[in-house]
Amino acid sequence: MTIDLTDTPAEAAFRASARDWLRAHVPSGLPSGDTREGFARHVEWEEELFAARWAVVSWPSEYGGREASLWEWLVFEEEYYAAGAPQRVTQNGIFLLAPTLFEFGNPEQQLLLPRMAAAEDLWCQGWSEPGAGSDLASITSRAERVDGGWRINGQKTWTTRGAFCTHLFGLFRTDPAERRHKGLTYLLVPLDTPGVTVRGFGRLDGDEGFAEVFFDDVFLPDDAVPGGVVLGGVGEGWRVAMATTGSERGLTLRSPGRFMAASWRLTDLARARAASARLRERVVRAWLGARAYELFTAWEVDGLLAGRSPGARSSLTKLHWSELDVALHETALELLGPDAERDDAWTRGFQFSLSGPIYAGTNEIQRNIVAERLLGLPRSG
Amino acid sequence: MTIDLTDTPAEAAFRASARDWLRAHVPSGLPSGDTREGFARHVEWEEELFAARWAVVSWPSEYGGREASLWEWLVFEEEYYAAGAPQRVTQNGIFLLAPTLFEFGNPEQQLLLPRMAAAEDLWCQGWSEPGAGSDLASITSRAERVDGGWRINGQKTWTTRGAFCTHLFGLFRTDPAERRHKGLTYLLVPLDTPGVTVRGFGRLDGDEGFAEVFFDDVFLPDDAVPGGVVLGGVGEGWRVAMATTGSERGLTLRSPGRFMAASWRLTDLARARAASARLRERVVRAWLGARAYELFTAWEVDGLLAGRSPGARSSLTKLHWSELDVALHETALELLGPDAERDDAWTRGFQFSLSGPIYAGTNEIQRNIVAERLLGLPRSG
Amino acid sequence: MRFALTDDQIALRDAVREVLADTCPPAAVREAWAGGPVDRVSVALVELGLPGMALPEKDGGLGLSDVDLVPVLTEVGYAAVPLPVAETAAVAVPLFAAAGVDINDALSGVGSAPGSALDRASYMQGPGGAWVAVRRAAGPVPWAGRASVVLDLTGSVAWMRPVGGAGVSTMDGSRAARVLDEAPGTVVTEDPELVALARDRADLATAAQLLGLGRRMLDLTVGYVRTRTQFGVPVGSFQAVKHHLADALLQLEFAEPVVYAAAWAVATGSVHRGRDVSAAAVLATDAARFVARQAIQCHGAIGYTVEYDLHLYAKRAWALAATCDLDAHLSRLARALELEEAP
Amino acid sequence: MRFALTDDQIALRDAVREVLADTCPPAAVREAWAGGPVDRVSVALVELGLPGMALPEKDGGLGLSDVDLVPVLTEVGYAAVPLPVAETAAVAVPLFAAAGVDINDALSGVGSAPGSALDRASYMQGPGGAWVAVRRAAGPVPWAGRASVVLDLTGSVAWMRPVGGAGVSTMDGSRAARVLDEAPGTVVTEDPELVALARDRADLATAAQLLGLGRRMLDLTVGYVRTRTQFGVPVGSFQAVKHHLADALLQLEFAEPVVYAAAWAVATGSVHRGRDVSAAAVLATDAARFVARQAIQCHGAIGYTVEYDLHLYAKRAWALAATCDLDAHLSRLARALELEEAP
Repeated sequence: MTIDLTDTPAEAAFRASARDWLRAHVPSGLPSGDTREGFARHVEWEEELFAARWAVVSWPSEYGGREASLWEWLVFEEEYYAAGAPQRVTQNGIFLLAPTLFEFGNPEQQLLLPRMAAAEDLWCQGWSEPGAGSDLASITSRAERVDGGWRINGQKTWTTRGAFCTHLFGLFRTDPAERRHKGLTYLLVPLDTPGVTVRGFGRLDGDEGFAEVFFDDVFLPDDAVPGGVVLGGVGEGWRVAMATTGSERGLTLRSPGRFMAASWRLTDLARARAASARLRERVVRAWLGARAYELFTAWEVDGLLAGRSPGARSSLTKLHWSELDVALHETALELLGPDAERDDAWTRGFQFSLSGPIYAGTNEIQRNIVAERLLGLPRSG
Repeated sequence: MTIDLTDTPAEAAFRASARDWLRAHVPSGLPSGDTREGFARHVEWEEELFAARWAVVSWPSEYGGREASLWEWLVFEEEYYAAGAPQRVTQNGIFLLAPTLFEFGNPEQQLLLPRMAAAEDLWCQGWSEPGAGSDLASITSRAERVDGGWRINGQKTWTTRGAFCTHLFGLFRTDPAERRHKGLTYLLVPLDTPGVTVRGFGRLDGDEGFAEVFFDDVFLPDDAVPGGVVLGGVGEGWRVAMATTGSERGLTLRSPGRFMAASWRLTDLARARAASARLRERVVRAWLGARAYELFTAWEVDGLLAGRSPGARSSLTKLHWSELDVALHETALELLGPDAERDDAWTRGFQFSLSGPIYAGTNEIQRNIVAERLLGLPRSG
Repeated sequence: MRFALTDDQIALRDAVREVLADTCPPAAVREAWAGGPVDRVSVALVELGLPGMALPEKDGGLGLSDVDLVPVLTEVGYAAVPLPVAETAAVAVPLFAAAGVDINDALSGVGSAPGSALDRASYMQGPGGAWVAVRRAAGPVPWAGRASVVLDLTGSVAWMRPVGGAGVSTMDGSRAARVLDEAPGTVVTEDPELVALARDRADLATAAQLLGLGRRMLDLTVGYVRTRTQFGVPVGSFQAVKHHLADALLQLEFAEPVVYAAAWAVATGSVHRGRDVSAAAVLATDAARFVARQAIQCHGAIGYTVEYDLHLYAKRAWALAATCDLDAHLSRLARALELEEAP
Repeated sequence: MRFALTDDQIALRDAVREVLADTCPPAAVREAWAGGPVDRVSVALVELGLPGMALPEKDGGLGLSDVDLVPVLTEVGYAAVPLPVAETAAVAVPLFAAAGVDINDALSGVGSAPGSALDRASYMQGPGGAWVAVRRAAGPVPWAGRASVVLDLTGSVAWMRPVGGAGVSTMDGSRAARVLDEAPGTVVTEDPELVALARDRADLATAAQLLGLGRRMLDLTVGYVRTRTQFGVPVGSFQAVKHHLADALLQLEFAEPVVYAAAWAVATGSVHRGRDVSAAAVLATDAARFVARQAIQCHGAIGYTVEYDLHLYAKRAWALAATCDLDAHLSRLARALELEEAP
């Protein structure tokens, strides 16, 4: 362990390789991936990424990856966003489900991994319910054990891009006698199972980026996915779902490269708009926030490599990037002046940024976690 | 009721009269009133103010006032601070105790008012205790009924300028069987009563501005002050103490004139230091905060005159001025640059400003009050 | 000093509030987003006399001052009325009157104005068609799709321009913005003082609406967090939520008197007019943006959807805030405080 | 990429922490405020070799790099050591060495230096007297009352000046500032690059100390709110207190790696040295000020007294923050991001 912020020769070679490929292939002007038409275009891009083995660089070769180290993953993300490449519509699968599959999936279930990376299966998440947002443990959607499978009733909501996906992973209550975190099971559900209805609805930025998913007496056969629909054991859902939140996943949810690229775009905008001294300071601070995020992440990566679990430190990560994203876009809107009324990438990005402090555990809950688990303050209140 | 932000002829005359007198009499370069020597100099200034009937302009003539309206009081405060006049070391008496005496005092007790205004009696407050800060209802200092008076044991703390005062007003538990807000009595206590020990201690800004007051088997005779030591009835202390917090007192604790004068001093500092664009914006915002405070107060005054009690709206007032005072001084420190390490009026003012969000009910508690009483959000949590 | 609304001001505000509650519920704003008709609220507001409310009564107006307009425009903001009420009543009509332009002549000379047969008073009270869009900057002109004419205040000369042009997608779809066609206009006035006054009135009217929008967002949020439960208790019982919303109220409450003081400065021709209008613009813009942020955060995911009403008001607030040139206002304040030289 | 402390760096940090816990408790800082002796901590730090830690081992130093110094100076900040450790070890000694100035000659030539009989290595390890104050701006010079000499970096030429002069009251009484006498100095170097490097090192060393001070204030506050009760529960169980302190930790955690990256840039002579040092200075200054504010607020009244220890660390933080020229750093960053032209 030491400090050396230059690429190793291997990292430099990896960077050059990624950069060259991205320069030659990144599409420009894709419509938003949160519309039906745009989603299809993004899926094509995912197929192209996968074919060139850039879809999941940190995965094993046999699943389409390059066995990249975490450092190389950071390099890839930096180059990916610096090249102006599109958002990843496969991200709920590859960043949220995949780590859990790697840890808890049986060998057959792990065959889902390359299909997911290749965008053959498109996964959405089914955590939230109308009555269970921040308070995830109050889930009421039920899966009842029946002969050869599960009978599911209930409703999920806020399912990102659910209307365009093929599969859902989520938590369902399988033991109605248990309350809160107990009696939940992590299930894998093809969305074409009879009785499942998906209804897309509009997000603040105008895209149909959310869906409600209704389960109306759905029979989910045990073999609806290879290796079985239960991931990690009946009644073990909470533990399975949470196990990877404090691991790499906390780092990989939003990569620093994404914000660094956005902050450079902001400096371009500031130059184009001849920013006032007041706004130049805010641009500098947005860049500083992205830079701090990049360095903090590197710090955490070395911690992970040394075997320290980030645990509740992933809440620090989430607080920082989500607040940064809002501040960065607020600054962009001020730079745009009256043009901030237009419907464009910056104004949509601003509205999208406001979901950051809400989703994946509101920032109020993240601050509770930081205070209680990192500072040791007493619970409740 | 209408909007007219100019002085009436009467207000203009009152303003001119105050301004003329202050120009001729305001002393310059008084040492801090929170040191023993400075306090004595401030008492002389109070005597001079009283002699000229400028000490308590809104009070009845017979108590040394001028029967000034609330508008005239605002005018006086504006002129007072614009003239660079000293802080009021009598303020705990005239702004905190006096409204309660006017409302609950018997005629004999009200004879304390002119003595207080003339700085003959110097009053400090005895609310807080080592175990009862924000949670005032957990007071444990006891006053036990004995023949001809009260037997007092316990300790008060954070008594502003207590080491230099002659009298204390405060809450004491007179019915040990009752808990929380019940069984408290509002008592008036001469500090030279045997068994009372006052120990001054240092504030962040270096002045000996606080005191602890120890009551060691003190016998407080009923006639220790004219009209009796109990203000407003035995066991009624909480109601008596709180009755005036939501009235004028919320408005008069810190007058707008004080912050307006400070914000103009800040603009002088900014010019002298050739402030950067970044700091000019902060100076503008400090002035805006003072201006908003001035106008908000005027708005509340007309509400009061129309018979509406400000009630919990006094929490808005306190939140605003206390946050403004910190921001204003933080800006001054940035303008001073390396000179902000010096011990001077601005750096002391900065440190003093940090007490604003803490004292008289922390800002956390004020925000709870605003949310619960003005917005109607549910209690607790 | 006197600083309170008159009984008349309160009565008019309450009347406007009642009419808007009836004719401009969230569903009406939503319909306007979809390009639907806005006749019902338009007719109701014309019947109340709002378009010409700043005209003298002898000219068919209500004889209201800039101060009187603030509570009305706050209600217009509260309801997110999908019409250029503020632009028409607080900016265009007073400018036309001051410039000696006959309003019917003005409106009939360009674009889709509804003919010149009506006299001024009856025109302003006619059923719809009485609305004027105001252009403050290059780019699409908000409300052009709902107005008879565009008042162009981008330069030192005020122009009247036709509303023709292509519709364009903006953040607040109910504002019916258009990219104007190239077409000749007519001069309203070449007096730079009148143009500057009109611009200050536009900023003041924006500030008043932002106060109302802030109130609406706060009301919606308070209503939501009182009933929505998480972890077995109402969301509004969490201290973090309480403090977010207390801070939101704080900002609105301290911006409001500053907006009234600015209106008084405009109405009385105070030497501090520019300073006071800028103070109002800065504080109302900051407050509305802050409230929008807290409102969305405290709602959680539902506040982030277009099926819920909050976004109608948040987007109007962001759109109006975008028209507020904070750099210019802060500079004007800095000059007024003698921190900067005039440019 | 590698971004973690080495085992040696951790071992040194822990050793310094242990020595300071013993020799520089709050009581020692308090005594320094009163003008009392600081010998115990001074001797302990000289014994550890801290004054000369950046010198090569062959010259009697510890051969440490700018990166190695950060954890040490963070501990110095944590303890609010009442001596110019950072100024001496991270700024003056490296500049003397780079300028080819013999340290003993330099120190013996002026003021109250302890004689020239010692060789460089033994001088730097001698019992006290090895401390150098650094002047960055006009006005009183912090630490002059605890140093042998003043290194003057106010211009493009670095000077050595005598420490004689009158003591002066400052916000942090333990810093023993003086208004220097008018007296001739000697030139250390006329190389503007070396002077600029020394200034960057001073900013970096300040940032490292501010991180430590932030930690100390946060630790004190966490300890207090876990035990202090109000309304029958620990103050630290209130969500508002939790969120204040979570935000404080957040700022410290994100400033820390930026400070290490700046140290790496200085150590390696990176082209981004200026940018990275300014980034560290801005974030560490903001973080320390923010933590001080939250710490005082969460303590309530007790945090506001001089009898409690918090003020020792808050005042050191404010004093160090005052030496950070935020305008200059923000401008340097704006130039690095090509938002501004060079002046």
